[in-house]
Amino acid sequence: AEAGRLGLGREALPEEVAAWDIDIRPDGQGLPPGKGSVKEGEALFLEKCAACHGEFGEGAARWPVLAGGFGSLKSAAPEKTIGSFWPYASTSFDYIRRAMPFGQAQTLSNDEVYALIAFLLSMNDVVKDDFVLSRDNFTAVKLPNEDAFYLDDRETAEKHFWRKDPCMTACKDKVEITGRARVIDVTPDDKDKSMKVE
Amino acid sequence: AEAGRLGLGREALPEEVAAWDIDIRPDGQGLPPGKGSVKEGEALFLEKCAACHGEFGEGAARWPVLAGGFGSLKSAAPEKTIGSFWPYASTSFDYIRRAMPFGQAQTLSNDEVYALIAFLLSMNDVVKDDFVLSRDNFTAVKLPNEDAFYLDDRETAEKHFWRKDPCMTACKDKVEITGRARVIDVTPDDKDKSMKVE
Amino acid sequence: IGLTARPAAAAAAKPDPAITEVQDWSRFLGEGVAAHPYGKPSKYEAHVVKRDVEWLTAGRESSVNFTPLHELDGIITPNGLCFERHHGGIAEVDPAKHRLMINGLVDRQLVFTMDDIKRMPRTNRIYFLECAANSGMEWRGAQLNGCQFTHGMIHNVMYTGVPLRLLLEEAGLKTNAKWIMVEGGDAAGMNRSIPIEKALDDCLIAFKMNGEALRAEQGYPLRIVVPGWEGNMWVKWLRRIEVGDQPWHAREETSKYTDLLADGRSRRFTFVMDAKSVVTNPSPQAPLKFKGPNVLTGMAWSGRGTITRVDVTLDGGRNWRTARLDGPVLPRSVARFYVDFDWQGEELMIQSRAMDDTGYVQPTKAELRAVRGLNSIYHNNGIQTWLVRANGETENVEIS
Amino acid sequence: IGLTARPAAAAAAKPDPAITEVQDWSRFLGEGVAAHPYGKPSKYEAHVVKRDVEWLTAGRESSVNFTPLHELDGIITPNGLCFERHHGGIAEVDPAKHRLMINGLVDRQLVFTMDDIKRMPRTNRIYFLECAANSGMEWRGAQLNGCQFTHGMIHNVMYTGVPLRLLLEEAGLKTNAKWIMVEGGDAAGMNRSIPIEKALDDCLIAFKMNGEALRAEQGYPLRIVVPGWEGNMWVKWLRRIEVGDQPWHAREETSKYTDLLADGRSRRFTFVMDAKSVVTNPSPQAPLKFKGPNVLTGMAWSGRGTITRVDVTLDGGRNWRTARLDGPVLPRSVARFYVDFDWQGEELMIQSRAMDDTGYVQPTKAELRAVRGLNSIYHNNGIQTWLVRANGETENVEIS
Ligand code: HEC
Ligand code: HEC
Ligand SMILES: [Ca+2]
Ligand SMILES: [Ca+2]
Ligand SMILES: [Ca+2]
Ligand SMILES: [Ca+2]
Ligand SMILES: [Ca+2]
Ligand SMILES: [Ca+2]
Ligand SMILES: [Co+2]
Ligand SMILES: [Co+2]
Repeated sequence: AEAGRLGLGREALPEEVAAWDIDIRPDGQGLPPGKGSVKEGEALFLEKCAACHGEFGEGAARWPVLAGGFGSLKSAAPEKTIGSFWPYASTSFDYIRRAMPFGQAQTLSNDEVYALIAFLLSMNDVVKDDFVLSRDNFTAVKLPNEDAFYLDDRETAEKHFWRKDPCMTACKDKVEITGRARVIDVTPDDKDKSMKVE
Repeated sequence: AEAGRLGLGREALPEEVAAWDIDIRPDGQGLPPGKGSVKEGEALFLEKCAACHGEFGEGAARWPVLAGGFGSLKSAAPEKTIGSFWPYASTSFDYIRRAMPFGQAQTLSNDEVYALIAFLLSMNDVVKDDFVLSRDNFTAVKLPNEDAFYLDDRETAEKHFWRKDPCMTACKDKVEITGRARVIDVTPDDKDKSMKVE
Repeated sequence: IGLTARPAAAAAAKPDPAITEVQDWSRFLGEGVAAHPYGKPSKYEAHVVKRDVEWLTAGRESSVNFTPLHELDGIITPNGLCFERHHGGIAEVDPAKHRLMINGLVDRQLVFTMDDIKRMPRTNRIYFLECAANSGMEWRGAQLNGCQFTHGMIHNVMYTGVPLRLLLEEAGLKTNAKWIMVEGGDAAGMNRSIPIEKALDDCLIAFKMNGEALRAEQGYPLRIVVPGWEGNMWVKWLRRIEVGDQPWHAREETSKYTDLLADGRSRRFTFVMDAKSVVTNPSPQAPLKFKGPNVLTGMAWSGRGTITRVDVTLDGGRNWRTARLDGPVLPRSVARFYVDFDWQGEELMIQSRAMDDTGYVQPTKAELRAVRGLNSIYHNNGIQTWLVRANGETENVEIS
Repeated sequence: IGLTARPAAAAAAKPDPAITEVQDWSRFLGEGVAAHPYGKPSKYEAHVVKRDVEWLTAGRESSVNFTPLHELDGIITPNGLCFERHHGGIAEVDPAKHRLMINGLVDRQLVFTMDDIKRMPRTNRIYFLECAANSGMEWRGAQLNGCQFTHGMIHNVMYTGVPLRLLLEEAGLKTNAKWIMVEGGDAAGMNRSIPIEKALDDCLIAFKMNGEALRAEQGYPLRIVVPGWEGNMWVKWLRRIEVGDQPWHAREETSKYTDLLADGRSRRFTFVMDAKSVVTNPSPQAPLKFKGPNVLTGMAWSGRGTITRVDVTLDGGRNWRTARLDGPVLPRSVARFYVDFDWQGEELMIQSRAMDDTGYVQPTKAELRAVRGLNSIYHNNGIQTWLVRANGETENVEIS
């Protein structure tokens, strides 16, 4: 609606868009020039990432696990890593470049990000140890779990949650307690006297 | 609605009602036993009140004026005192007992309040200097301005403020500025930089 | 002030370092989730505070401060910025020791704890509270340069409370019950008389504001809410309700909160707050800074009912346009209005005019003075004028 | 706990010293009007705070804290108690240096200052923001004893902001514009994809919450409001909007905020928050303390529209009654409900069941697990059960 414009704001300069336009899409849109090898990535990872994520991406303490977890998704303890869960490798570029290392965001060069991803892909058995990742071959990388994602289907798969006249009286015979939070006892309660009910 | 009662709260004990039931009405309801003279009141006033209200109730600094102001109500500087403005003497008992001396509320004895009011009435020329105020003669005291009060009559006196279709276009010819706050310059502005517009 | 007359979507001369340089907050971690168990505004908002006017009162314990209306929007006043009026300072009442007594013309004189009150059916309502003295300094002419000072004795809050009617029914009203007196537990023992019809209609005994407990300066743990009626009646730190057959003529309804007219006589029991409005932006504390598109906004309210319309003039009342009312428009609540306008540096004389569903139209100051003279102090709901000069500076003025 | 079974309006044994002794606050002056230019809660409310659960996260800069729902009432969450979720700590952004860029598939790539945004037409709306992970710890069974922890990742606030549609129109959308990506200026550079239909429908670019500026932890000076959709999408410290023809599949919409089902497959783009409710009182942090009349209250909300009804059971779902909805009931806002009930010390199993104007009925946890299994983490809107024992103590339980 050209006529309805207020004329507020100003045109962004190319340098400004370039500075902030750091997002990467699965189709490769946004990928900067550059490249990096698994080997380079390993060195960088040990230096800048392993303290939190473990030497092999296995996660230190409670920090995120980045590799492994294959076949765990149906188990009682799914491990959702780049290899076992993520649908697209592009996500790792988009995320690592903008957010990692945690507390030192946006300090990595493009080559460093390519190398780190090459290393993470190798830790996840997606590429070989001599792999060199670059803008050119990036979109050729496919992650194993991509096809397991599908669009929100709640309106059909959960159609039975739309219902008329839910039961109001004598809806069940007897009721049994099947679980109690107090058994697990993980609620923080030190600070709040009002929570001490015993 | 007896049936609709929740049964919350408990009956107040007589001592409890007595402790809090400190209000006084123009008809004398609530007046406690006791008495006090103008002379006693003067001494008390000098001791406990004059620092703020002046020796004769004329008000120290910007603290409230309690006496005088007769005939000022139509002027550009009305002085609203117990004598010039207040409709009922009972108000002074109700108020002084609950709120004065400022910062030492509810410390006066009943006799002291009677005496202080006797003094204030004499400062306002409502009673003679030898007057003794007591529960018995309290409601006989009439304040001069009582009849000047009437009930809110905005719905009749200001009926013209209810109107259909106020003017929307070409409502006046010219507009002149008749007053400016900046001339008076009493707005606090030291702390608020956003208010400095020059 | 420096006025920026910025052409539409003009290019910047060189890249903006705010964009091309990585800011600290985009690189380094900020404070974590345990830093502020109860939050506070950003340090960049330190100027958004209640302010008092020292010369107004002899001391600060019986005094008032003012809500920065020009910094707010929408219809909710955040609790930290609700103006304060106390008569003996802020009572810091221990809720475990707080009691509410009902005595007088009732079948049972009762004492309630806070626990008792919280076990009664409750309701939530958004209401404005305006001090009857709001704009009182302006009766004789334009005095204070800022809507915070001319109109800042108002706030608008969602209250949670028990209908007073339920409490009175617990006690059981005698047939001659005609008035109640409400009394605070503060050092002023604040007390006011309220007709029984109002008490049984829409008054609430409130213990929460905007979701959380009342603030101490707003009457914690208990205050009465008297919708549409003057703020002084909304007794804080409420400790007692006496039921009677007559009004009490307490100090705050005789010496104060009576309206002295030009003939020397005075109206009493002027409880309801008439329809009123004010443009909060632009205003003296919020001048215009840019030519081109600008947002004019303000608030309107009526103690008699619901705001139905607000008109705004930019030329001192020659021509008016109807403003856009936005957001929930509720009875006895502030309503928010907007006029999106274009400004090219011409002098403006801005006014707003509120109307309510009783047909009341906010009067001009001249119309008000014609009835009431200059000595009323209270209930000044006259139309406010802001003069915007060519440089954007905005002043409180009066016009013909 | 000691239970008080108090007969109706019983007499006290002896006069209550809270009444017969003059309290300090009724005698001595409290603090004056200059004491708290920006106010804070009474010292007696120090326990009403956001709380975090340390074992949940590796550190506190990417973590969450929880709103004390059991201490609140009505529908407004006060700003000091709005739960926080950040991924790189609280960004303390200087508003003078904050910029909003729109780039991508637009006619003009634009940069806005905060001043620019505040000159655009704005509106005010009350919306809930619920984290998709709210109640996420409860997928496998009852875990946390307190609605603050089971349901406290929600707040409900009145926002002031510019319709996103207006900003996109300023830039001019290309015909192939299908998605936008919103990005924060924080150290996590938080980014999410939003379909263009939603962007043009009801999203706001907000700069105020509950009347005042956004709090730093809520995105000061700018956040996007995505009504009814999961909180993670409401990007804070909003610095950029890119318009594109496809979604981005950012980390927060692939690695996180996708819903892993029992068959190992995952739903993505599960944006809308289903209808949900919780009883906030009684609850584990707010046990019953008295026999006799009591107030049961809670909140209900639906991202699909407006709450139409809430049913409550006290006997574990055998019998239900329809609760009283109170206060404004607005689309994509929390609604408040009450059941005033009498308790004589019997064991209670309390549940609430929300319905919205699309006909959706909040499912039981069993019904939800039957479709989704136990690994979903997000979007747990199953019916919550509180067990009230004879002594009033209240527990988080699951029942058959
Ligand atoms: C100081 C600790 C720390 C360091 C060092 C660190 N990370 Fe992280 N990383 C985190 C945390 C914490 C998160 C999760 C943040 C969140 O969820 O908001 C994370 C998340 C990630 C994720 C996403 C995990 C997922 O499952 O979604 C990736 C990928 C990642 N980091 C890669 C890296 C790389 C590569 C480096 C080094 C260049 C690095 N990290 C350095 C703490 C760290
Ligand atoms: C420390 C200062 C101070 C002292 C001492 C003091 N007062 Fe006051 N008095 C005030 C202030 C301040 C007010 C107004 C309070 C308000 O408006 O909330 C006031 C108000 C009054 C009023 C009402 C005035 C009006 O016009 O409404 C009366 C009557 C009064 N005082 C009587 C007394 C008496 C009698 C004493 C002594 C027993 C006393 N005061 C001691 C400060 C003081
Ligand atoms: Ca891009
Ligand atoms: Ca390998
Ligand atoms: Ca424990
Ligand atoms: Ca009495
Ligand atoms: Ca005399
Ligand atoms: Ca000055
Ligand atoms: Co009045
Ligand atoms: Co989702």
